[in-house]
Amino acid sequence: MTGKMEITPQMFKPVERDALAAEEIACPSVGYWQDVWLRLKQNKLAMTGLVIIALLALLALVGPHLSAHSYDDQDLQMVNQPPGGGYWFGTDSLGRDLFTRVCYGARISLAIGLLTSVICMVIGVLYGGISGYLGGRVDEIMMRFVEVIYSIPFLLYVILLMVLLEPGLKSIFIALGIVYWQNMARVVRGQVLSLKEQEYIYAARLLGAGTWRILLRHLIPNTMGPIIVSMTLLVPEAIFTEAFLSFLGLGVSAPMASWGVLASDGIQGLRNYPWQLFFPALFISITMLAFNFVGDGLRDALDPRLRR
Amino acid sequence: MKKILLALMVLMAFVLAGCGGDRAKDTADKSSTTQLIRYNVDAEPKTLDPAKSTGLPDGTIELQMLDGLTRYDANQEIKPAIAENWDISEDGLTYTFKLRDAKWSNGDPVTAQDFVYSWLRALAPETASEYAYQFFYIKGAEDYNSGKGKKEDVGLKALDDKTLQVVLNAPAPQFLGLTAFQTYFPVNRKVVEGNPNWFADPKTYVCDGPFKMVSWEHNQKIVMEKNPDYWDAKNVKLQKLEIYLIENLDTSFNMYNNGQLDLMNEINAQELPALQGNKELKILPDASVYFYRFNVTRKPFDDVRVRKALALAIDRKALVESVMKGGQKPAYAFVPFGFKDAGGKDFRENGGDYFQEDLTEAKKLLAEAGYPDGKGFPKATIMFNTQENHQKVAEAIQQMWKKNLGIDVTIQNVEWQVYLDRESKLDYDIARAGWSPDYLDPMSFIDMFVTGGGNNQTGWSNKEYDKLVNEAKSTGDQKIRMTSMHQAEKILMDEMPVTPLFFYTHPVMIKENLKNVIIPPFATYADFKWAYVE
Amino acid sequence: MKKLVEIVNLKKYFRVGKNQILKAVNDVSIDIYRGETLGVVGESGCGKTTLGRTVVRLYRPTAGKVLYNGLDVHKAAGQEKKALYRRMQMIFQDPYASLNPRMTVNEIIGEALDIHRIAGGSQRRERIMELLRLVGLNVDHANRFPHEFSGGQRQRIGIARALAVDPEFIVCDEPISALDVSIQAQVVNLLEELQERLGLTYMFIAHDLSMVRHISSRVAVMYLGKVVELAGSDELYENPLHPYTRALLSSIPVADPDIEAERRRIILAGDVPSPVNPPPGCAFVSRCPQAMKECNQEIPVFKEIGDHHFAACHRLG
Amino acid sequence: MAQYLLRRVTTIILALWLIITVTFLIMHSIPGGPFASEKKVPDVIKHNLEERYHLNDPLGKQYIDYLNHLVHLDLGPSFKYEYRTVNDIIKEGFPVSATLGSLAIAFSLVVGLLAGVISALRQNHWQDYLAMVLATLSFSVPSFILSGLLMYFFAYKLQLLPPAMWGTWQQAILPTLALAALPTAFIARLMRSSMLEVLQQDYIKTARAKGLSERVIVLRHGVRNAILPVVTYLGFLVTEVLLGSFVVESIFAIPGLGRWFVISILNRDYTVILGVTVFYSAFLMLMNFLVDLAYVAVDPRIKLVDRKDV
Amino acid sequence: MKKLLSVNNLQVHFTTFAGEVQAVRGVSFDLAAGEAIAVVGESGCGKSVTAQSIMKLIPSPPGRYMAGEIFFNGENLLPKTEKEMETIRGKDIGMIFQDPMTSLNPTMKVGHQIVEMLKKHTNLTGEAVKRRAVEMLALVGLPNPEKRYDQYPHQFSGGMRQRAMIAMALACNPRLLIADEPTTALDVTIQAQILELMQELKDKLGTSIILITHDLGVVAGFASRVIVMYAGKVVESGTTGEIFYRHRHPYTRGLLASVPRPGKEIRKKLNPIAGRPPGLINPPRGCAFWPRCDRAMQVCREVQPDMVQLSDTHWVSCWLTHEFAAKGANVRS
Repeated sequence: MTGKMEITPQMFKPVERDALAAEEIACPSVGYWQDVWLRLKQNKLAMTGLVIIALLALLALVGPHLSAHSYDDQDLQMVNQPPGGGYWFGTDSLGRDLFTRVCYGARISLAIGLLTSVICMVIGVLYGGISGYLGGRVDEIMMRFVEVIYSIPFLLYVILLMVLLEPGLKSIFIALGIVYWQNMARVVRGQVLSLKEQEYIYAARLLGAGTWRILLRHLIPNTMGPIIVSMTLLVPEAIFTEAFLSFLGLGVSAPMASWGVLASDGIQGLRNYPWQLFFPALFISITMLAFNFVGDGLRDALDPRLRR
Repeated sequence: MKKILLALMVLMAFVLAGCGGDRAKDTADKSSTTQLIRYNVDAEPKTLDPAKSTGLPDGTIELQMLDGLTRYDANQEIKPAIAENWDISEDGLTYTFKLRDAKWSNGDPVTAQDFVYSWLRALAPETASEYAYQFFYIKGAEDYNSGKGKKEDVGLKALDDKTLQVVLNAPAPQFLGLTAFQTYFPVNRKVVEGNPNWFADPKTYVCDGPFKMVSWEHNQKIVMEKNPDYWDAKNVKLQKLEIYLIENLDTSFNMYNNGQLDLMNEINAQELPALQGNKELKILPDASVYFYRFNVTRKPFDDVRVRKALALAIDRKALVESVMKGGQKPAYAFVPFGFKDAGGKDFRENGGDYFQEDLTEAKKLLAEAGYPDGKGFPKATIMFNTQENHQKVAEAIQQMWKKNLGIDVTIQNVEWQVYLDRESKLDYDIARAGWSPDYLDPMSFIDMFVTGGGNNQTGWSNKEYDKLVNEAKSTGDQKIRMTSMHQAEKILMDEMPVTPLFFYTHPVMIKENLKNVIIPPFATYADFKWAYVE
Repeated sequence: MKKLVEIVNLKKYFRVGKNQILKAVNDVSIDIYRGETLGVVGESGCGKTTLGRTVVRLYRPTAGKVLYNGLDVHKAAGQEKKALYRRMQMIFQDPYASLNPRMTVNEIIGEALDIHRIAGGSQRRERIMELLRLVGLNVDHANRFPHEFSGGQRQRIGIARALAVDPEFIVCDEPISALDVSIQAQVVNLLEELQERLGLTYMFIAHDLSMVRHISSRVAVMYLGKVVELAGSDELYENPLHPYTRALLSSIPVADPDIEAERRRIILAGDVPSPVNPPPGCAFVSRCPQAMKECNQEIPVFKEIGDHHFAACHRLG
Repeated sequence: MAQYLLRRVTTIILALWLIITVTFLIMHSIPGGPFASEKKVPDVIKHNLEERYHLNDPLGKQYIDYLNHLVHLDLGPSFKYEYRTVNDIIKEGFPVSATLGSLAIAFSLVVGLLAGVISALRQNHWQDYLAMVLATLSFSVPSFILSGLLMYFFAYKLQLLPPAMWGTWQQAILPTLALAALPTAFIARLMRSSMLEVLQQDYIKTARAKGLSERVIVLRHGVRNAILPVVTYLGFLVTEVLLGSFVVESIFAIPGLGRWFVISILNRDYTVILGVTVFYSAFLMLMNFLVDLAYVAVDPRIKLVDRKDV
Repeated sequence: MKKLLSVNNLQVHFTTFAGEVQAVRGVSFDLAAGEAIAVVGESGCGKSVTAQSIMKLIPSPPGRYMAGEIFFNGENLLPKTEKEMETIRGKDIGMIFQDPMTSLNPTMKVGHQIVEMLKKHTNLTGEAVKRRAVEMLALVGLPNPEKRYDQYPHQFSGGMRQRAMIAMALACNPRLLIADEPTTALDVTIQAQILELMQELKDKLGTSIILITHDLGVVAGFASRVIVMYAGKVVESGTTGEIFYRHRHPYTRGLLASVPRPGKEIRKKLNPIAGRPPGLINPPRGCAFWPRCDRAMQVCREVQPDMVQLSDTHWVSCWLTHEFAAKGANVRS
């Protein structure tokens, strides 16, 4: 395979170069998250999911202003109107504009999903991080506690708790936080356990780094990947569970309505006014799909086996 | 791999295609030929021991199997049942029932001693019957129940096997009606003493009514057959009765629609508009009232002007027509239709309306109370128990007050038990409530609001009102009673510790070939004694 | 020569099951002299990495002690402890796992400077540059993340990090075994250069016997948590006494076909037994071609057999 | 092994005790009680009722009495359904729930595994996309909506299947589908990713190098190993299905334990709440335990010992 | 000697996130029956891909055979279907992989893993299959073969697993054994055992062997011929003697200089190759080694050198062998 170029003796001059030139790195510097982002961008489903989430957020923010009706404006003359005309999604049994209500529901449902996962993350990171890093007795006791908690069918408690607490957003956060934090704690602990045997942690310890420094500078930043994946998957789960609680009548208080509330209201009118179920159910499903796509995509993007 | 998948798909298709269908049609066919009615009472009965039963499902099921001294007929008239006839003493205190020759399903005769035994059993403190207070009209009953008195001092006596004598504390015209009520049903002494759990098993359930129990699948259904030993068996045409125990209204609607039910009790409001014109839909009267309580111990509801203003600013017609949609009647008084006044006419029709909706008046009252255009109105909450309709009503009213008076109230959905607890602790601002009578007399409504009454729960108290109720209770003279009650109701509506919203109806779906099903406006859902399939 | 590190009857056990004790390091005593490179060789599971980590107090020993300049390493606290961390450092095996992937090279090397408040501000930057230059890295790369570097470069970053605190003693825990052949030599050369320039003392752990011989002045051979032989590097390779050492040395493939053709290998039977509940006598007895009866019962004493040549074998003297 | 068993049993007992205590406390701190009703009963009667059910004993005594009975496996009488004991209720309700649950689990295992394997083998083909879109979809519909939709279409619109009740096999189809949808989707996704991972493993390469046919490789080497994570999921699956049955049983009017539980909370039927909670918890923990044992059976590598560094 | 295997201009590419990786960029070599050759190179040089290509084990996607042919026994394997390959894999060509810990199916008894293959490729049935499998386990020196037959891989140590792998690879008496870094994951003493075993079996069974390794030491005692690969290409090939003592390529020289010299010269300073291998997404235009080569010339940057035959067996691909280079123009000042 000789090149097309003609070979001449002149070409046989030695190449002069700096000794360090060989250490050059050709590509531009890419930080960890930049790298993840580049990877994620290649995943069409995940990007679709991101776009959907952005659109949903947009809808939640500006949606209610697009409609001429407010979410709690009743028009008892216009109950159960099908979609069309002044009501894009139709009206509910009190003559309220379903579009505005769905947009409002987006605010509540998304807030529930996001806040719950943030709450769980904070608890989980602290609990799991401490348990995993300290190890030994402390870990044993902390994990035994989680194990015990975990063996409790927690939905039972959510139901009991929701009865005990007054229905409302705050109670939903508490209830959902109670259910899901241990999952996050386990994820974080698992990560920390495997990370703390990593040599860079030993290196940091050898440099004299204290427990907090190791936790905050080394362990937690490196567990962020799986944590964020868990969080993205937690968001739809929380929305889902809230819908379930709404079905049991334990949701947010009216006239505010989450998607769950709207859907469980809608299911009663299924035979006659199917759109009352269709729209909230559609939005729940889309959100679930979007977050799942993003979560899966992130998981892939963060997967060390697929990196490099 | 593909083959397995294919096989599975075929199997699924087969399952989906092959299943079902027929079964629904099968049973539908059968119902037209046999004397069978399938009916849903919406819940598993808590017990079928009449002494201890409380809820509508319990009462309804017992009514099919047990016959008391009396029974209501289709016109809500009290008719003899086990009692062939009765005497009431002049002072209205002593009732003497003459029993007919009736038999228990095990062949024993039904005796006056059975009644004495049954009622005393219900009253015994160790039985801990919730409805024991239904007997408190009888002399010495309350003392016995509370452990203060003796069994022997209760005014109950079997003069002979077929004669029962009852002595009351005070005249009580409603007493006769109570003898048709579940708590007053007799039980067979021998059976009960032999087996304390006799009522839990169809095999041991000994009855004296039109039907007897064949099977009981918990949380599913109870099957009954005609009782051949019933004294009036010749008038019972129905051979079989299936009573379903399913809570979910959607589910029972689907079952009715699928031909698995012949009669359905409650219908979701969302279904009603589409059923307009359907011949199977019947909107029956229900002698119950839907109202809101105001907590008069709290500001600003301690001010009658505020209460009235709020009451006058509710569009009850819209509520009934757009929200409830079940043909309910807007309520401008507290006692519902369906009770006889002294003259035999309807108590409500005689009493008429006590107020009218009036926005200008409402605004004026509110301004006088210090909240012109709702300004400065304190934070207030409407509390209701978890249920679709309550929520809608609350949301509608919230909106009406906002629009009409400029008042912002929040609404709060609480679980049933929490709701009860807070209501009785007066831990609320405005609370939704409903009331249905224990017996067919306006007193069942009027005596709620006496000072300190267990069912008052508003903190409201009025001496004049208490006096009127007392007067009515201590006389057997219907005229005086009714007049006092009309007067009391007027006071109640003037003071407005509660504001009535509407009188309930009872929408049912009933197949057109069912005849003579009696659906009374209170106490039980339905009586199938005379029912038959055409 | 002056003793810098004294390892005295060091034991490090792990509990694996209820009655299962993994004796990773089982009664090891070695002295390390200032300025020397002590090679530690052995097959996987022989406890050499555990030994290294215990010496620099990453593990708490089960028994025994480690003296650094006469100071008990594991009892040091407060200022003493902090000072110790500046004297002893470690270079790790896996160039991918030994650098925090979320930190730039700057932060990785700078961390030590921050912890010990060695340098701040522009001094800090200069010090980092200096360290990078020292290990032959391009200073422009200070703001890059570890994953942008090759294995050899990452190992250099690890070395720079260890050097940031000006240590005297460095435990090199298989620093080259994860690298390609051509890169291994680069790192070994760097380590040698640094030793010369900075007067470092190394404990060089490896399973590559020829590299160990190349870099070490003395070599300790470990088997199942014990040191079976210890001698000057040439002495050990030319005159191995312990049967295990002999077999081990004969097993090394030599990159020279002529030598290979003539060499007679001692092929050991079987595998290295598990360090969990090791046999009661000599650890090597199960594979030893010359085992005697007493090898099964008695633990051979680790004693000086030749001049500065120690071994633990019943066959020897 | 013995140590492992001991640890598991202590954990279970500890958890049960915690469950009982917490439930007991929550239950008694929730407003209301088994005998509250809209029509207030006279105090005399309330007293009689409380006397009879020992509700006027100090809470501590009630608690200890309960534990005492529990040790003798007596869960007490229902306060609300006075003719029945909690043991009766469990005896009747559980087999129904268990049947429904087993059907749902069987369905989700068969369909989920199949779908997962197929989409892994046909990665990035239409079969894969179809299976995964379906899986994600059924992942995205809350069970009460799905139940409602199933009943609406199959029972109300098409009148193919009975809408509710329990007893015939036709009646089991809709609730099984409603209950199985989510786990099926989950298993399909799990199996797919696990299968994809297993197919990357060296021993699959070995199997290929041995000249085995693709079918044998997939079934004998792939599925067998890929199923391991699914086995771990079985514990969650049982939980999921049992808890899911709350909704499904209520909607389809199935006399299972889940429906009893929901009813008992609304009724404040203390003994039933406690009894069912304890039973469920014990059952779930037992199932998780069995799953762990099963895991050992499927994966010869796992031994039942705890590994701890000291 | 008869050619058993002949690889001509093999090119394999992989599609990855970052781009198209040209893993093998035109590899050619021959193998005679009964011969043992070694393919040497650092990680990522394409040696494993080449080895797996012979069995057509490269998963597609992401891998693709871009060009070339692989003649085995006179038949080109590349166009063959999976079904056809199944009859060759295991039967005519056996293979051992690097990591014995992961190469055996963890949930299947070792004996069964051998049996399933025997059943596929031989007519043996029932007891005979089992006997053959036990025989093989005994042949590779596993003590207690009957017991080992019924054990799971996790009950084997690393060395024993590799023995089992060899037993499996040789069970059907293949004519060619490809050993892909068979001892890299093993300890020195175990490595010696395995190498000796392979040597022994080769002599006993007459199997040809391709040994893939990065360890020149292993090569020295084992192979008769060595192929040195760099960046997806063969840079030099020759008999063991030629490669170790008469190498012409600077990379071969660098590799040898990176290992400590045996014997007394052990203390001599190592002479490493600077830099690191190039990425194969955009390989250098000219000789892939030029950026690291201390004798690189202008031409090396521009043009890929041809394979030059130096003797019957010795080939090299380097501009230094060009007549112009010999004139001394390349001597550094």
